[in-house]
Amino acid sequence: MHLRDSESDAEFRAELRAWLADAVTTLPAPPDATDWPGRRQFDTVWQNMLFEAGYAGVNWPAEYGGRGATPTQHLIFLEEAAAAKAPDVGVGFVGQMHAGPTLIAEGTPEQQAHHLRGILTGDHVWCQGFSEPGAGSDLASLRTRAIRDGDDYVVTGQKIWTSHAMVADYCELLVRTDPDAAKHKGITWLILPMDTPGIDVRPLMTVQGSAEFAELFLDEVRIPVANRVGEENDGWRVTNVTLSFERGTGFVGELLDTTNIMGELVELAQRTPRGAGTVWDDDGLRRDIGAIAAELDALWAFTKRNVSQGAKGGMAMGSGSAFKMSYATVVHKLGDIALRVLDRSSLAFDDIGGESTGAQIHHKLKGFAVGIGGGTSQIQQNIIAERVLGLPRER
Amino acid sequence: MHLRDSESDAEFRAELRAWLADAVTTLPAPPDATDWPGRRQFDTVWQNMLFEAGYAGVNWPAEYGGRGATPTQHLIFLEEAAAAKAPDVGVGFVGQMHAGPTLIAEGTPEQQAHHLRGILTGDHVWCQGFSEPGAGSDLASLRTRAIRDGDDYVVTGQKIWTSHAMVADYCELLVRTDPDAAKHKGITWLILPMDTPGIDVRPLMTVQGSAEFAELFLDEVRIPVANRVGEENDGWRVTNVTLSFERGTGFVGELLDTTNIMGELVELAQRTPRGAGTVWDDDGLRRDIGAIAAELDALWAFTKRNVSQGAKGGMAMGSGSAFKMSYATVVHKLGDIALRVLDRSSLAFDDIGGESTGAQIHHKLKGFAVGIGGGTSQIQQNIIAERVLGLPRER
Amino acid sequence: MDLDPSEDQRELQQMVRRFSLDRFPADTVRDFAAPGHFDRSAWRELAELGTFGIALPESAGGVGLRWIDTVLVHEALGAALTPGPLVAATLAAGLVPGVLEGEVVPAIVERPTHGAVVVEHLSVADVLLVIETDGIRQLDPSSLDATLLAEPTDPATPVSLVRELPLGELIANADTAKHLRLLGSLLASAQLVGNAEGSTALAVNYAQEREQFGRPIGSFQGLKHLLADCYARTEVSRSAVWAAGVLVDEPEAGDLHRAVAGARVLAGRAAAENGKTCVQVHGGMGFTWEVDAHLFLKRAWILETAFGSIDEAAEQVAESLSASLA
Amino acid sequence: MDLDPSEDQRELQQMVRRFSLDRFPADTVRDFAAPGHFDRSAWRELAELGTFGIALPESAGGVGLRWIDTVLVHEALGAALTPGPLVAATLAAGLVPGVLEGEVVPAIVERPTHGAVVVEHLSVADVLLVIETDGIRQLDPSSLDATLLAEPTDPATPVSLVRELPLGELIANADTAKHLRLLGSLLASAQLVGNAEGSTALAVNYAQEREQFGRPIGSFQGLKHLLADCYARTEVSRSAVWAAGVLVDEPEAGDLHRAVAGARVLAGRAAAENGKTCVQVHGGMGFTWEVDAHLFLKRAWILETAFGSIDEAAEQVAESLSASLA
Repeated sequence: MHLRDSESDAEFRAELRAWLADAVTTLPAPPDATDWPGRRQFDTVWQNMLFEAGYAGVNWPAEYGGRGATPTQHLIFLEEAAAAKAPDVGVGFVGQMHAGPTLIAEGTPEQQAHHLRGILTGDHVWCQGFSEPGAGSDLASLRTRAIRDGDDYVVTGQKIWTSHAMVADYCELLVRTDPDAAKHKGITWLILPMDTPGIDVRPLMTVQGSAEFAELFLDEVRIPVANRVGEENDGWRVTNVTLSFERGTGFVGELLDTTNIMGELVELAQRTPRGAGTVWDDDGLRRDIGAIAAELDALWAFTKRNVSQGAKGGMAMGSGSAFKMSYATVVHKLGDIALRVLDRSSLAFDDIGGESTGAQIHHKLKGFAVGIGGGTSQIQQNIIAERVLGLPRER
Repeated sequence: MHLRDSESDAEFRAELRAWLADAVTTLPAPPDATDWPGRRQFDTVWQNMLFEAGYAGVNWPAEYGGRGATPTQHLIFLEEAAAAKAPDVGVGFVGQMHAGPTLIAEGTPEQQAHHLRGILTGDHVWCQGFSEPGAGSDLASLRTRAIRDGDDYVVTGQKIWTSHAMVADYCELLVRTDPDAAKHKGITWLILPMDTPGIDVRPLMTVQGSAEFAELFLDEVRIPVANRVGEENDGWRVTNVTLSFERGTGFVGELLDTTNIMGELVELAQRTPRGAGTVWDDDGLRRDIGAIAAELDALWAFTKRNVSQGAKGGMAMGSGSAFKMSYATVVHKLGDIALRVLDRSSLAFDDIGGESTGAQIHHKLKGFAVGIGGGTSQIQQNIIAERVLGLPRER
Repeated sequence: MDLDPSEDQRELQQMVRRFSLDRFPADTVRDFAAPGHFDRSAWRELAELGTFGIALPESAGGVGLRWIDTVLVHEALGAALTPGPLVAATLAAGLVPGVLEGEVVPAIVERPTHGAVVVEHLSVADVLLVIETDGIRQLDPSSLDATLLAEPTDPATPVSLVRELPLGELIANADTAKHLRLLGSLLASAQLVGNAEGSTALAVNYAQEREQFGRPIGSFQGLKHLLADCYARTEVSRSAVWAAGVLVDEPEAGDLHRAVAGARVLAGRAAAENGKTCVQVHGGMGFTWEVDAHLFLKRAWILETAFGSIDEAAEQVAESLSASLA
Repeated sequence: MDLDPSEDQRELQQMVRRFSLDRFPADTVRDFAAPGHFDRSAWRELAELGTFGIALPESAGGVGLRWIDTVLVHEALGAALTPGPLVAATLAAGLVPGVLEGEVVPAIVERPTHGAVVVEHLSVADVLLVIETDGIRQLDPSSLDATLLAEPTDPATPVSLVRELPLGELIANADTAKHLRLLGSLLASAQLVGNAEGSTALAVNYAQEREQFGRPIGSFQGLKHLLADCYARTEVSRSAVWAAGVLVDEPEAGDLHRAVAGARVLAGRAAAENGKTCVQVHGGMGFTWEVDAHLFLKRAWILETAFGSIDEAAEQVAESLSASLA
C-alpha cells in the first residue's frame, strides 16, 4: 500500500501540471451562470484544448479516442485540474461520463463513429433523459411511452432533472416500449437528437433559486429505430452497464468543491468578529470544523481506496453507496456549521460584509441535491443492507 | 394555562413538604444495592410511613385505599419527595404502578380485598412476569404455557427482566392459554404467589455489571384458577388496561435521576482541570451541556403538559412514545458528554480523583435500558408513525 | 398547573391559521420578498383580527389576553408560513401608534456590535425600532442608507443591508429593551415550533400520497422513523415554548430567561431538522422551487437567528446552570 | 498510489484474527480484567506470531514489514476484541528487551498534567513506560503506589490508579516520545476500526437470525438503515486509518499528524456509534452481560481515550487547517 506516486504517475502528473499551468492562462473570463450559450462556448473551448493536448477522455479506452489512462491517473488528472483552477467538465458531463461510455459498451460501430469523437472534442453536448416526476429513485417505474411506427419510435412523456438540456445536441433517453412487462423490463435506451420536432425544454427552478436543470416535454417525438442502443426492452441493462465504468472517481469534482467551501469557511470564521475575538476562537465551532475536515480527509482516502480497487478490476460492492451517503451527511453538517458561523449574514444569498457568505448557503442547499440525486440516501442504505450486509429483502 | 400551583395544590405541597422534611430524618441509612432483604426492609418501612401519613397510593382512587389525588398532585408528590431526598418507590414499583391498578380495574372483590391494602402498606411486594427471552417488544408472541388442570393452571416457561423477583411475594404473570389463537389472543393474566413450588429465580447480570433483574424459570407451577384476573384468553386487554392509568407521571422518577446526574456533571466539569483552566471553560462542552439542560427542561415541560392532559381525561395519543424516545436520546447524549468530560476517568466505574465519576458511566449505560425497556425506540417510532401520523401499516 | 391549552385557545390558533392560509396563500408567500409584493390591505386585516395586540390590555386597544396566548398565535402563524414583520409588529404595537391597527408597518433589529447590519422587512417598513443596551430607539427607514438585497434566503422575507445605523430617538428604556428582546426571541421560537409542525404535516401528506416501488412511501419504515422523529421534536419543543410563554405571565413560577433560551435551542433545532426531513421525504420534488418544503426550511433558518442564535441560547442555559450551582 | 491491501496483507489480518478468536475466546475476554486471568502463555504465543514486531527490521528480531501492516494487524486485533496491552507491547518492542518475545509485559501511559493517573494493564505489567515531554521513561510497576480498581469499565481491561508517578529512568528521547504517542494514537484508532466492524458483524448476525412480528428483524427497514450507517462509518473511518498508516511509512506523501488526528475522530465515533447500535439491535438481550455487544462498546470507550481524546484530535485537525491557510 502506497500513497506516493509511482514513477510513471509522477511523470504523468508533472507533464499535466506543466501543461495546465500554461493552458489556463489562455482562457477567457468564465461566463455568467445564467448565460447558457456562453457556458457551452466556454466549456467547449476548454474541452477542445484538452482534446488537442491528449487529455480528453483520460479514462476512455485508447481505441475509442481516449487516453486509456489508469483510474489512478484519472484521479491525478482531476486533482491537478482542480489545483490549477482549470474549468470542470461543465456541459460535457453527460457525454463524457455516461452517454459516451454507454455507447462504447453497447453502441453499434455506426453510433460510435458518429458520436464518440464529438463528445471528446467538446462539439457534441449531451443531456440525460432518465428521471421522471413519478420515477426518481424508483427509475424502473418510468412511464414515458415509445410506440414503434415503422422505422421510428414515437415518444410521448415527460422527463425531469435534465441538466444542460438548453444547449444539448443529444439526449440519452429511457423510454417504456413494453407497458405490460415487469418494471425493469420493457425499457429501451434511445439517442434523441435535440433538434427533433415535438421537444419542449422548460427551465426547472430549484430551491437554490436558479435553473441549472430543465424539464423535457416530449409530444409524439419521432426517433429512428437506428438510434436505439442495445435491444428493444433491454434498456435497463444498457443503462447500468456504465456502472462498471465507475472506478472511484465519480465524486471527485464534488469533493473538491466541498473542500474549497470548507477552506473558505475557515477563512470566514477567522475574519468574522464574535464576542471579544473571532468565530474561530470558539472552541466548539473550531472543533466542529476540524471534525468536518477530518471527514473530508477520510472521504479523500476512501476515494483513493476505491480508485485503487477500480484499478484492480472494480470497486467493492457498497463502496459507492457508502461514499455517497457519507458525503451527503458531510455537506449537511458543513452547511449547519456555516449557518452558525454566518449567523445574521445567512439572511441572504448576497455576499454580506464583503465576504463570500452567499456561497456557503448555496452549498448548504446543495446538500439536498447530493442526498437525493442518483438515489436518495435511503436507497443507498437499502443497497448496503441487502446487497452487502445480506439482510433479508422486505418482502 | 398556568404553571403556578392552584390554591389547593399549594396547600397540598406545603403540608407534604413539612411532613417529608420531618419523616426523612427518621430513616436509617439505605442498604447496599446488593442486599435484597435489606432493600425490601428499607423500602417497606418507608412505604408504611407514607401509608400512615396518608400518602400511599397518592393517585389511587380513595375507595381502594388511595388518596384519590389529581395527576397534578401526584406530580407534586414526586417532585417534593425527590427534593426532600426521600426514598423512591423501590421494591413497591410493580405493585403500586401496575399490579395494583390492574386489580382495581379488573380484579374480583376477593382479589382486591386480599391484595390492595398490602401493596399500599408496603407489606406485599410484587414482580412482573411479562417479558420472555423471545418476546420483548413483541410481547404478544410470548410462549410460557398454561394448561388447565381442574381448578389449577399448570404453568411452564421462562420469564426475563423480572425486577425485585428475589424478594417478591407475588408475580403478575402473563401466560399463553390458547396456543392456536392469534398472537394477541390466547393470553391470560394470573397472580402467582412466589412461594409456589416449581419457581426458580436466577439473578440476571446486566451490562452495568449488577443484577437488578432476574430470570424466572417456571416448571409445572400450579396456579389456582381463582388467581386469574379477567377472563381466560383476555389477558392482553387486562394488561393494557393500566395504560389508561398512565396520566403523565410515569417517567418522573427517571427524569429526576437524570436531572441530578446532569447537575453532578456540571460540578464535575467545573472542578476538572483541562488545559489552562477547567473543562467548564470549553465553549463547546459548556454549550453542549447547556443544550442538554434545555432538553431536560423541555421534558419537564412535556411532563407537565401530559399531566395536565391526564387531569382532563387522558394524554394525547403518541405523547408517551414521543416522551420516551426523546428521553432515551437525552440520556445517550448526556452520557456522550460525560465521557468527554471524564476523559481518562471513564476507564473505571470506580470513582476517580475523589469525584463521583462512576455514576456518570452507570447512567450512560442506563440509556440503553431506557431505549429498549417497555418497547424499543423503534417500536415507539412505529406507534407514532402509524397511530398519530396515520402512515400506512407495513403490510 | 395547567400546560394544556383550553378550547378557546385552540380555536384562536385555528382562526389565525385559517385566516392566514386564506389571505396569504402559498403562491404569494413564494415571492413575498420581491419588491411591490407586500399586501398592505391583507396586513391590515391581520391586524384587525387583533393579532398584534393579543396581550395588550383592552384599554390600549388590545385583546386583553396574555403572553401565552400571543405565543400560541405565533405558533399558528409559523405553521401557516405567514409572511411579514410579525414579531416586529407584536413588539412595537404597544410603543408606536398605528402598528396595532396595521396602518404603520414596523421593522425591528438589534444594534450590532460591529459592522453592517441586515434588517428584515425594512423595505416595506414605515418605522424601524432598534434594540440597544440603553433602550429602544426609533428611526425613519427612508432616512437610512439601505440596500435591498437581491436574493434573500427566505423568498418571503425581504432583507436590507444597512451599512451604518444612526442613533435615532429613544422611545423606551433599557428594561423594556431587554424585555422586548426576550419576547422577540420567544415569539420567533413559537413560530419555529409552528414551522416544525407545518413541515412535518407537509411531509406526512406527501408520504401518504406518493407511491414508489408499488406502495405509498409512507409505508416504508425508514421514512416512518424519520417522520416520527419530526413529531417527537415538535412536541418536545412545543412544550418548552409553552412553558416559557406561561412564565412571561407568571415570572415567579420559574426562570424565564432560561426557559426562553432553552425554548430557542429546542425549537430552532426542531424546525431545521424537520424542514430538512421534509425536503428529503419529497425526494427530487423537494429540490424544486414549486414544492413548499424549502419555504419552511428557509424560514426556519431565518427565524433561528432572530434575537440570538441557538449557540448563544445554549450558552445562556449553561450560564444559568452555573449560577444555580454557585 | 494503492490504498487497497494486497492478498498477503489480507491473509495476515485473517491469521491474526483467527488466532486471537481461538486463543482468547469471548468467554475469557468477558472477565479478562479480573486478577489472575491474564494468560501469559497465550500472550507469548501471540508474540511468537510476530504481532508486536511487525514493523521492526528482521535484524532486530521483527517481521520486517511496515507500519501500515502493523495498522492492519491492530485492526484485526480490534475486531477480535483481543485483550491485553497490545498497543503498549507494539510501542515498547523496540525499546525494552523481552517485550517482542512476549516475555516482558509492558504497560504504557502519558504523564498527566495534574493529579492521579489511571493506567491500563498495570496489574499484569513487568514494566511501565511513561511518555513525557522530554522522552520516554521506564518504571518498575512493583515500586509504585498503585491500586487495582474494582470495576474497570471494560471488563477485559484492568485499570490501576497511581496517585503519584515517580520520575523513572530515561530510555528514549523527546522525538521518540512524540513519535510513539502518534503511533499509539494510530494503533488505537486501528483497533477502533476493527471494533466498529466487529460490532456491526455481531449486530447483522443477530438481525438475520432473530425473528419478531413473524419475520427476521433484519428485514425491517428501520434496522436496515441503522446497520447500513454502521457499515458506512466503518468503511469511511477505515480509509482514514489506512491513509494515516501509509503516511507513517511515507511521511513525504502528506500531513501525518493531521491524518492521525483525523483518523481518531472518525474511528472513535464509528466504534462508539456502531457499538451503541449493536446493543440497540439486540434489544433486551443487548442489555445483558452474556451478549458480547457491551464488550465491543466498552472497549471502544476505553480506546477512544488512548493517547488523546476525540476532542483533542478535532482540535489538532482545526489547527492544521489554520496553519495551512496562514
